[in-house]
Amino acid sequence: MRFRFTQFAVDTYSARRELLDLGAGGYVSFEGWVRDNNEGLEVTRLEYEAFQELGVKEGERIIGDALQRFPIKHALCIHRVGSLELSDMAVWVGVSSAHRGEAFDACHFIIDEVKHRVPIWKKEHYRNGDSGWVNCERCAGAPVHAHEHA
Amino acid sequence: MRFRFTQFAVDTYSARRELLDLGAGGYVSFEGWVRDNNEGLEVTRLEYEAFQELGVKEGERIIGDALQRFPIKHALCIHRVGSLELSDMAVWVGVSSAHRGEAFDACHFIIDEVKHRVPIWKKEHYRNGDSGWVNCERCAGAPVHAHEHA
Amino acid sequence: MQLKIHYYALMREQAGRSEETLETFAATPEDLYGELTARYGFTLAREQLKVAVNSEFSDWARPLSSGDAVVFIPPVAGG
Amino acid sequence: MQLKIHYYALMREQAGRSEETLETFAATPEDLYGELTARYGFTLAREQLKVAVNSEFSDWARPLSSGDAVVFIPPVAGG
Repeated sequence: MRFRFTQFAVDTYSARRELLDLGAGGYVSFEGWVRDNNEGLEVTRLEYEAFQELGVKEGERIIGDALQRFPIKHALCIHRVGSLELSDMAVWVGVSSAHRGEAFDACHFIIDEVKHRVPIWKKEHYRNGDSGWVNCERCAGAPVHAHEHA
Repeated sequence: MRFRFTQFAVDTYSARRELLDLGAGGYVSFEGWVRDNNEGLEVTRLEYEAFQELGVKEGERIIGDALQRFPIKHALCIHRVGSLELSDMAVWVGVSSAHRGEAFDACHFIIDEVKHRVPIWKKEHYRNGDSGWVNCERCAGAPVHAHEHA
Repeated sequence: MQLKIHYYALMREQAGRSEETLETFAATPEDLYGELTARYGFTLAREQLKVAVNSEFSDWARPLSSGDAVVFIPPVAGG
Repeated sequence: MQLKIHYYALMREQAGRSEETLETFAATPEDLYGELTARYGFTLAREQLKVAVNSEFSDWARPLSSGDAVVFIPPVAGG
Protein backbone atom coordinates (compact mmCIF):
# COMPACT_ATOMS: atom_id res chain seq x y z
CA MET A 1 0.00 0.00 0.00
CA ARG A 2 1.27 3.43 -0.93
CA PHE A 3 -0.80 5.02 1.83
CA ARG A 4 -0.55 3.69 5.37
CA PHE A 5 -1.38 4.47 8.95
CA THR A 6 0.98 3.86 11.83
CA GLN A 7 0.62 4.05 15.60
CA PHE A 8 4.36 4.52 16.00
CA ALA A 9 6.95 7.02 14.84
CA VAL A 10 7.23 6.99 11.05
CA ASP A 11 10.35 5.15 9.91
CA THR A 12 11.41 7.61 7.23
CA TYR A 13 14.62 5.71 6.53
CA SER A 14 12.73 2.62 5.37
CA ALA A 15 10.03 4.66 3.68
CA ARG A 16 12.57 6.58 1.62
CA ARG A 17 14.19 3.33 0.48
CA GLU A 18 10.90 2.30 -1.14
CA LEU A 19 11.21 5.30 -3.46
CA LEU A 20 14.74 4.65 -4.69
CA ASP A 21 14.95 4.31 -8.47
CA LEU A 22 17.98 4.39 -10.71
CA GLY A 23 16.09 6.71 -13.03
CA ALA A 24 15.17 9.19 -10.27
CA GLY A 25 17.24 12.35 -10.00
CA GLY A 26 15.02 14.18 -7.53
CA TYR A 27 13.38 13.24 -4.26
CA VAL A 28 11.09 15.51 -2.23
CA SER A 29 9.65 14.70 1.16
CA PHE A 30 7.20 16.53 3.36
CA GLU A 31 6.75 16.09 7.10
CA GLY A 32 3.91 17.56 9.12
CA TRP A 33 5.13 18.37 12.65
CA VAL A 34 3.07 19.08 15.76
CA ARG A 35 3.31 22.84 16.27
CA ASP A 36 3.10 24.52 19.66
CA ASN A 37 0.34 26.88 18.55
CA ASN A 38 -2.73 27.05 16.35
CA GLU A 39 -4.98 30.02 15.72
CA GLY A 40 -3.60 31.87 18.70
CA LEU A 41 -3.90 29.00 21.17
CA GLU A 42 -0.93 27.26 22.80
CA VAL A 43 -1.01 23.60 21.87
CA THR A 44 0.49 21.03 24.27
CA ARG A 45 -0.29 17.77 22.45
CA LEU A 46 -2.51 16.22 19.79
CA GLU A 47 -4.55 13.12 19.16
CA TYR A 48 -5.14 11.76 15.69
CA GLU A 49 -7.96 9.36 14.96
CA ALA A 50 -8.71 7.82 11.57
CA PHE A 51 -11.38 5.79 9.85
CA GLN A 52 -8.59 3.57 8.59
CA GLU A 53 -10.50 1.19 6.35
CA LEU A 54 -11.76 4.03 4.16
CA GLY A 55 -8.65 6.13 4.80
CA VAL A 56 -6.25 3.71 3.14
CA LYS A 57 -8.54 3.42 0.12
CA GLU A 58 -8.83 7.18 -0.29
CA GLY A 59 -5.11 7.60 0.35
CA GLU A 60 -4.33 5.04 -2.36
CA ARG A 61 -6.58 6.94 -4.75
CA ILE A 62 -4.67 10.15 -3.99
CA ILE A 63 -1.32 8.50 -4.72
CA GLY A 64 -2.83 7.06 -7.90
CA ASP A 65 -4.07 10.52 -8.90
CA ALA A 66 -0.59 11.95 -8.32
CA LEU A 67 1.05 9.23 -10.43
CA GLN A 68 -1.36 9.98 -13.29
CA ARG A 69 -1.07 13.73 -13.02
CA PHE A 70 2.69 14.11 -12.66
CA PRO A 71 5.52 12.22 -14.41
CA ILE A 72 6.97 10.83 -11.18
CA LYS A 73 8.55 7.48 -10.32
CA HIS A 74 7.17 6.60 -6.88
CA ALA A 75 5.11 8.15 -4.10
CA LEU A 76 4.26 7.10 -0.58
CA CYS A 77 2.39 8.62 2.36
CA ILE A 78 2.34 7.46 5.98
CA HIS A 79 0.05 9.07 8.57
CA ARG A 80 0.44 8.70 12.30
CA VAL A 81 -2.53 8.02 14.59
CA GLY A 82 -2.78 8.16 18.38
CA SER A 83 -1.31 10.63 20.83
CA LEU A 84 1.47 12.96 19.64
CA GLU A 85 3.76 15.37 21.44
CA LEU A 86 5.13 18.68 20.21
CA SER A 87 7.57 18.30 17.26
CA ASP A 88 6.38 14.74 16.60
CA MET A 89 5.85 13.84 12.97
CA ALA A 90 2.14 13.53 12.14
CA VAL A 91 2.46 12.71 8.47
CA TRP A 92 5.18 11.92 5.94
CA VAL A 93 5.00 12.14 2.15
CA GLY A 94 7.82 11.12 -0.19
CA VAL A 95 8.06 11.38 -3.98
CA SER A 96 10.86 10.45 -6.38
CA SER A 97 11.02 11.51 -10.02
CA ALA A 98 13.42 12.00 -12.90
CA HIS A 99 13.34 15.79 -12.52
CA ARG A 100 12.82 17.85 -9.41
CA GLY A 101 9.92 20.09 -10.46
CA GLU A 102 7.50 17.20 -10.67
CA ALA A 103 8.61 15.80 -7.32
CA PHE A 104 7.86 19.14 -5.64
CA ASP A 105 4.49 19.48 -7.36
CA ALA A 106 3.39 15.92 -6.68
CA CYS A 107 4.47 15.99 -3.03
CA HIS A 108 2.59 19.26 -2.47
CA PHE A 109 -0.46 17.86 -4.27
CA ILE A 110 -0.48 14.69 -2.16
CA ILE A 111 -0.33 16.43 1.21
CA ASP A 112 -3.03 18.93 0.16
CA GLU A 113 -5.33 16.14 -0.95
CA VAL A 114 -4.64 14.01 2.11
CA LYS A 115 -5.59 16.91 4.35
CA HIS A 116 -8.87 17.39 2.51
CA ARG A 117 -9.95 13.91 1.56
CA VAL A 118 -8.69 11.31 4.01
CA PRO A 119 -10.93 10.67 7.05
CA ILE A 120 -8.50 11.69 9.79
CA TRP A 121 -9.38 13.89 12.74
CA LYS A 122 -7.15 15.91 15.02
CA LYS A 123 -7.94 16.86 18.58
CA GLU A 124 -5.80 19.65 19.96
CA HIS A 125 -5.08 20.00 23.66
CA TYR A 126 -4.30 23.52 24.82
CA ARG A 127 -2.23 24.94 27.64
CA ASN A 128 -5.34 26.55 29.13
CA GLY A 129 -6.88 23.11 29.68
CA ASP A 130 -9.30 23.25 26.77
CA SER A 131 -9.28 20.89 23.86
CA GLY A 132 -11.08 20.65 20.57
CA TRP A 133 -11.51 18.77 17.32
CA VAL A 134 -9.98 20.91 14.58
CA ASN A 135 -12.49 21.97 11.89
CA CYS A 136 -15.39 20.63 13.94
CA GLU A 137 -16.17 22.41 17.14
CA ARG A 138 -15.73 25.91 15.85
CA CYS A 139 -17.48 25.49 12.54
CA ALA A 140 -20.21 23.49 14.21
CA GLY A 141 -21.35 26.54 16.11
CA ALA A 142 -21.15 24.42 19.25
CA PRO A 143 -19.95 26.09 22.45
CA VAL A 144 -16.23 26.10 21.68
CA HIS A 145 -14.30 23.74 23.94
CA ALA A 146 -16.92 24.13 26.64
CA HIS A 147 -17.78 20.46 27.01
CA GLU A 148 -14.11 19.62 27.19
CA HIS A 149 -13.17 21.51 30.32
CA ALA A 150 -11.25 19.29 32.70
CA MET B 1 27.01 27.69 8.22
CA ARG B 2 23.68 27.04 6.55
CA PHE B 3 25.41 25.91 3.37
CA ARG B 4 28.12 23.27 3.53
CA PHE B 5 30.13 20.87 1.43
CA THR B 6 30.86 17.32 2.44
CA GLN B 7 33.11 14.62 1.02
CA PHE B 8 31.03 11.93 2.69
CA ALA B 9 27.41 10.78 2.56
CA VAL B 10 25.10 13.54 3.82
CA ASP B 11 23.89 12.81 7.35
CA THR B 12 20.26 13.79 6.82
CA TYR B 13 19.29 12.71 10.32
CA SER B 14 21.55 15.28 11.96
CA ALA B 15 20.80 17.91 9.33
CA ARG B 16 17.06 17.60 9.89
CA ARG B 17 17.53 18.04 13.62
CA GLU B 18 19.01 21.48 13.01
CA LEU B 19 15.69 22.55 11.52
CA LEU B 20 13.46 21.46 14.41
CA ASP B 21 11.40 24.29 15.85
CA LEU B 22 8.41 24.13 18.17
CA GLY B 23 6.68 26.68 15.96
CA ALA B 24 7.25 24.70 12.76
CA GLY B 25 4.35 22.67 11.40
CA GLY B 26 5.83 21.82 8.02
CA TYR B 27 9.17 20.47 6.87
CA VAL B 28 10.17 19.92 3.25
CA SER B 29 13.39 18.34 2.09
CA PHE B 30 14.86 17.82 -1.34
CA GLU B 31 17.52 15.31 -2.32
CA GLY B 32 19.30 15.23 -5.65
CA TRP B 33 20.16 11.65 -6.59
CA VAL B 34 22.61 10.39 -9.18
CA ARG B 35 20.47 9.21 -12.08
CA ASP B 36 21.49 6.43 -14.48
CA ASN B 37 20.91 8.59 -17.55
CA ASN B 38 21.18 12.15 -18.80
CA GLU B 39 20.20 13.49 -22.20
CA GLY B 40 20.04 10.03 -23.67
CA LEU B 41 23.39 8.80 -22.34
CA GLU B 42 23.77 6.03 -19.78
CA VAL B 43 25.54 7.41 -16.73
CA THR B 44 27.68 5.10 -14.60
CA ARG B 45 29.08 7.53 -12.02
CA LEU B 46 29.71 11.23 -11.34
CA GLU B 47 32.36 13.48 -9.93
CA TYR B 48 31.54 16.75 -8.24
CA GLU B 49 34.13 19.46 -7.80
CA ALA B 50 33.53 22.80 -6.08
CA PHE B 51 35.26 26.12 -5.54
CA GLN B 52 34.39 25.76 -1.90
CA GLU B 53 35.59 29.07 -0.51
CA LEU B 54 33.28 31.04 -2.79
CA GLY B 55 30.68 28.26 -2.82
CA VAL B 56 29.90 28.47 0.88
CA LYS B 57 29.59 32.27 0.67
CA GLU B 58 27.22 32.12 -2.28
CA GLY B 59 25.30 29.26 -0.66
CA GLU B 60 24.90 31.29 2.52
CA ARG B 61 23.59 34.20 0.46
CA ILE B 62 21.02 31.88 -1.15
CA ILE B 63 19.80 30.67 2.25
CA GLY B 64 19.68 34.30 3.40
CA ASP B 65 17.65 35.23 0.31
CA ALA B 66 15.21 32.39 1.04
CA LEU B 67 14.78 33.48 4.66
CA GLN B 68 14.00 37.03 3.52
CA ARG B 69 11.71 36.00 0.72
CA PHE B 70 9.63 33.35 2.49
CA PRO B 71 8.25 33.27 6.05
CA ILE B 72 10.16 30.15 7.02
CA LYS B 73 11.86 29.11 10.26
CA HIS B 74 15.11 27.45 9.18
CA ALA B 75 16.87 26.30 6.03
CA LEU B 76 20.00 24.30 5.35
CA CYS B 77 21.76 22.93 2.27
CA ILE B 78 24.56 20.37 2.10
CA HIS B 79 26.31 19.50 -1.16
CA ARG B 80 28.45 16.46 -1.73
CA VAL B 81 31.79 16.64 -3.56
CA GLY B 82 34.00 13.86 -4.88
CA SER B 83 33.10 10.64 -6.63
CA LEU B 84 29.47 9.44 -6.50
CA GLU B 85 27.77 6.24 -7.58
CA LEU B 86 24.27 5.76 -8.99
CA SER B 87 21.52 6.61 -6.45
CA ASP B 88 23.98 8.46 -4.20
CA MET B 89 22.74 11.74 -2.77
CA ALA B 90 24.47 14.69 -4.43
CA VAL B 91 22.70 17.47 -2.57
CA TRP B 92 20.27 17.87 0.31
CA VAL B 93 18.05 20.87 1.13
CA GLY B 94 15.82 21.11 4.19
CA VAL B 95 13.36 23.84 5.20
CA SER B 96 11.04 24.14 8.19
CA SER B 97 8.21 26.66 8.49
CA ALA B 98 4.96 27.31 10.31
CA HIS B 99 2.89 26.42 7.25
CA ARG B 100 3.67 23.98 4.48
CA GLY B 101 3.29 26.18 1.39
CA GLU B 102 6.27 28.34 2.29
CA ALA B 103 8.42 25.31 3.05
CA PHE B 104 7.74 23.90 -0.44
CA ASP B 105 8.38 27.25 -2.12
CA ALA B 106 11.56 28.01 -0.20
CA CYS B 107 13.01 24.51 -0.69
CA HIS B 108 12.34 24.68 -4.43
CA PHE B 109 13.83 28.19 -4.59
CA ILE B 110 16.99 27.12 -2.77
CA ILE B 111 17.77 24.13 -4.98
CA ASP B 112 17.10 26.17 -8.14
CA GLU B 113 19.43 28.93 -6.99
CA VAL B 114 22.11 26.50 -5.83
CA LYS B 115 22.12 24.86 -9.24
CA HIS B 116 22.54 28.21 -10.96
CA ARG B 117 24.74 30.20 -8.63
CA VAL B 118 27.06 27.99 -6.60
CA PRO B 119 30.40 27.14 -8.26
CA ILE B 120 30.05 23.37 -8.42
CA TRP B 121 30.84 21.26 -11.47
CA LYS B 122 29.70 17.80 -12.39
CA LYS B 123 31.56 15.37 -14.58
CA GLU B 124 29.47 12.52 -15.89
CA HIS B 125 30.99 9.18 -16.81
CA TYR B 126 29.06 7.20 -19.40
CA ARG B 127 28.68 3.52 -20.12
CA ASN B 128 30.22 4.02 -23.57
CA GLY B 129 33.49 5.11 -21.96
CA ASP B 130 33.05 8.83 -22.61
CA SER B 131 32.82 11.46 -19.95
CA GLY B 132 32.07 15.14 -19.86
CA TRP B 133 31.61 18.22 -17.73
CA VAL B 134 27.90 19.03 -17.71
CA ASN B 135 27.05 22.45 -19.21
CA CYS B 136 30.61 22.88 -20.42
CA GLU B 137 31.74 20.60 -23.14
CA ARG B 138 28.59 20.70 -25.21
CA CYS B 139 27.87 24.41 -24.93
CA ALA B 140 31.57 25.17 -25.44
CA GLY B 141 31.37 23.92 -28.98
CA ALA B 142 34.37 21.75 -28.18
CA PRO B 143 34.51 18.28 -29.68
CA VAL B 144 32.06 16.57 -27.37
CA HIS B 145 33.76 14.03 -25.11
CA ALA B 146 36.47 13.55 -27.69
CA HIS B 147 39.42 14.43 -25.49
CA GLU B 148 38.04 12.19 -22.77
CA HIS B 149 38.18 8.89 -24.61
CA ALA B 150 39.80 6.27 -22.46
CA MET C 1 -33.46 -3.54 9.59
CA GLN C 2 -30.20 -3.87 11.45
CA LEU C 3 -27.30 -1.43 10.78
CA LYS C 4 -23.81 -1.17 12.19
CA ILE C 5 -22.71 2.38 13.00
CA HIS C 6 -19.17 3.51 13.78
CA TYR C 7 -18.50 6.90 15.36
CA TYR C 8 -15.30 8.91 15.14
CA ALA C 9 -13.84 12.01 16.73
CA LEU C 10 -16.38 14.60 17.91
CA MET C 11 -19.29 12.35 17.00
CA ARG C 12 -17.82 9.47 19.01
CA GLU C 13 -17.65 11.75 22.02
CA GLN C 14 -21.16 13.09 21.50
CA ALA C 15 -22.63 9.61 20.99
CA GLY C 16 -20.63 8.31 23.96
CA ARG C 17 -19.61 5.21 22.03
CA SER C 18 -17.45 4.22 19.08
CA GLU C 19 -19.86 1.72 17.56
CA GLU C 20 -23.27 0.19 17.91
CA THR C 21 -25.65 -2.13 16.16
CA LEU C 22 -29.00 -0.48 15.62
CA GLU C 23 -32.53 -1.59 14.75
CA THR C 24 -33.97 1.14 12.54
CA PHE C 25 -36.52 1.98 9.85
CA ALA C 26 -34.24 4.67 8.38
CA ALA C 27 -34.28 4.15 4.62
CA THR C 28 -31.24 6.28 3.80
CA PRO C 29 -28.16 7.71 5.53
CA GLU C 30 -29.98 11.04 5.58
CA ASP C 31 -32.90 9.57 7.53
CA LEU C 32 -30.48 7.75 9.80
CA TYR C 33 -28.58 10.94 10.62
CA GLY C 34 -31.83 12.65 11.58
CA GLU C 35 -32.75 9.75 13.85
CA LEU C 36 -29.35 9.67 15.55
CA THR C 37 -29.17 13.44 15.94
CA ALA C 38 -32.49 13.34 17.76
CA ARG C 39 -31.01 10.72 20.09
CA TYR C 40 -27.47 12.06 20.65
CA GLY C 41 -27.78 15.78 19.97
CA PHE C 42 -25.02 15.86 17.31
CA THR C 43 -23.97 19.47 16.80
CA LEU C 44 -22.66 19.05 13.26
CA ALA C 45 -25.12 19.94 10.52
CA ARG C 46 -25.68 17.25 7.92
CA GLU C 47 -24.21 19.61 5.29
CA GLN C 48 -20.87 19.52 7.11
CA LEU C 49 -20.60 15.76 6.92
CA LYS C 50 -19.88 13.07 4.40
CA VAL C 51 -21.15 9.57 4.81
CA ALA C 52 -19.65 6.17 4.08
CA VAL C 53 -21.54 2.91 3.65
CA ASN C 54 -19.54 -0.32 3.84
CA SER C 55 -16.25 1.62 3.88
CA GLU C 56 -16.90 3.60 0.73
CA PHE C 57 -18.15 7.16 0.29
CA SER C 58 -21.87 7.15 -0.36
CA ASP C 59 -24.72 9.35 -1.46
CA TRP C 60 -27.01 10.53 1.33
CA ALA C 61 -30.04 9.20 -0.56
CA ARG C 62 -28.66 5.70 -1.15
CA PRO C 63 -31.12 3.04 0.08
CA LEU C 64 -29.76 1.20 3.10
CA SER C 65 -29.90 -2.56 3.43
CA SER C 66 -29.82 -4.72 6.51
CA GLY C 67 -26.25 -5.38 7.58
CA ASP C 68 -24.85 -2.18 6.10
CA ALA C 69 -22.07 -0.45 8.05
CA VAL C 70 -22.55 3.32 8.20
CA VAL C 71 -20.01 5.98 9.17
CA PHE C 72 -20.69 9.69 9.34
CA ILE C 73 -17.57 11.69 8.50
CA PRO C 74 -17.06 15.03 10.25
CA PRO C 75 -14.83 17.66 8.60
CA VAL C 76 -11.39 16.07 8.32
CA ALA C 77 -8.13 17.48 9.61
CA GLY C 78 -5.23 15.24 8.67
CA GLY C 79 -1.59 16.26 8.43
CA MET D 1 52.80 41.50 -10.90
CA GLN D 2 52.29 38.12 -9.32
CA LEU D 3 48.86 36.44 -9.34
CA LYS D 4 47.61 33.16 -7.95
CA ILE D 5 45.29 31.25 -10.30
CA HIS D 6 43.11 28.25 -9.36
CA TYR D 7 41.58 26.06 -12.04
CA TYR D 8 38.49 23.91 -11.68
CA ALA D 9 36.70 21.26 -13.70
CA LEU D 10 37.14 21.46 -17.48
CA MET D 11 39.61 24.35 -17.14
CA ARG D 12 41.73 22.39 -14.66
CA GLU D 13 41.94 19.58 -17.18
CA GLN D 14 42.72 21.91 -20.07
CA ALA D 15 45.36 23.81 -18.07
CA GLY D 16 46.78 20.53 -16.80
CA ARG D 17 47.04 21.92 -13.26
CA SER D 18 44.78 23.02 -10.43
CA GLU D 19 46.76 26.11 -9.46
CA GLU D 20 49.74 28.17 -10.34
CA THR D 21 51.49 31.41 -9.39
CA LEU D 22 51.96 33.59 -12.43
CA GLU D 23 54.06 36.63 -13.37
CA THR D 24 51.90 38.72 -15.66
CA PHE D 25 51.23 42.20 -17.00
CA ALA D 26 47.48 41.48 -17.32
CA ALA D 27 45.69 44.49 -15.88
CA THR D 28 42.24 42.88 -15.55
CA PRO D 29 40.68 39.39 -15.38
CA GLU D 30 39.66 39.89 -19.01
CA ASP D 31 43.27 40.44 -20.09
CA LEU D 32 44.38 37.53 -17.96
CA TYR D 33 41.85 35.18 -19.55
CA GLY D 34 43.13 36.17 -23.00
CA GLU D 35 46.70 35.48 -21.95
CA LEU D 36 45.87 32.08 -20.42
CA THR D 37 43.68 31.02 -23.33
CA ALA D 38 46.59 31.69 -25.66
CA ARG D 39 48.73 29.46 -23.47
CA TYR D 40 46.31 26.60 -22.65
CA GLY D 41 43.79 26.71 -25.46
CA PHE D 42 40.74 27.01 -23.21
CA THR D 43 37.66 26.14 -25.24
CA LEU D 44 35.17 28.13 -23.16
CA ALA D 45 34.39 31.60 -24.48
CA ARG D 46 34.86 34.42 -22.00
CA GLU D 47 31.10 35.12 -22.22
CA GLN D 48 30.37 31.67 -20.75
CA LEU D 49 32.46 32.31 -17.65
CA LYS D 50 32.27 34.28 -14.46
CA VAL D 51 35.36 35.34 -12.61
CA ALA D 52 36.20 35.57 -8.92
CA VAL D 53 38.98 37.62 -7.38
CA ASN D 54 40.00 36.81 -3.81
CA SER D 55 37.04 34.41 -3.43
CA GLU D 56 34.37 36.90 -4.44
CA PHE D 57 32.62 37.39 -7.77
CA SER D 58 34.27 40.18 -9.70
CA ASP D 59 33.83 42.38 -12.71
CA TRP D 60 35.94 41.43 -15.74
CA ALA D 61 37.29 44.98 -15.88
CA ARG D 62 38.37 45.19 -12.25
CA PRO D 63 42.04 46.22 -11.96
CA LEU D 64 44.16 43.38 -10.60
CA SER D 65 46.75 43.88 -7.87
CA SER D 66 49.79 41.84 -7.06
CA GLY D 67 48.89 38.93 -4.80
CA ASP D 68 45.29 38.65 -6.04
CA ALA D 69 43.84 35.15 -6.34
CA VAL D 70 41.86 34.68 -9.55
CA VAL D 71 39.42 31.90 -10.42
CA PHE D 72 37.60 31.55 -13.73
CA ILE D 73 34.22 29.94 -13.24
CA PRO D 74 32.87 27.69 -16.02
CA PRO D 75 29.11 27.15 -16.30
CA VAL D 76 28.06 25.51 -13.02
CA ALA D 77 26.14 22.26 -12.61
CA GLY D 78 25.41 21.60 -8.98
CA GLY D 79 22.69 19.37 -7.60
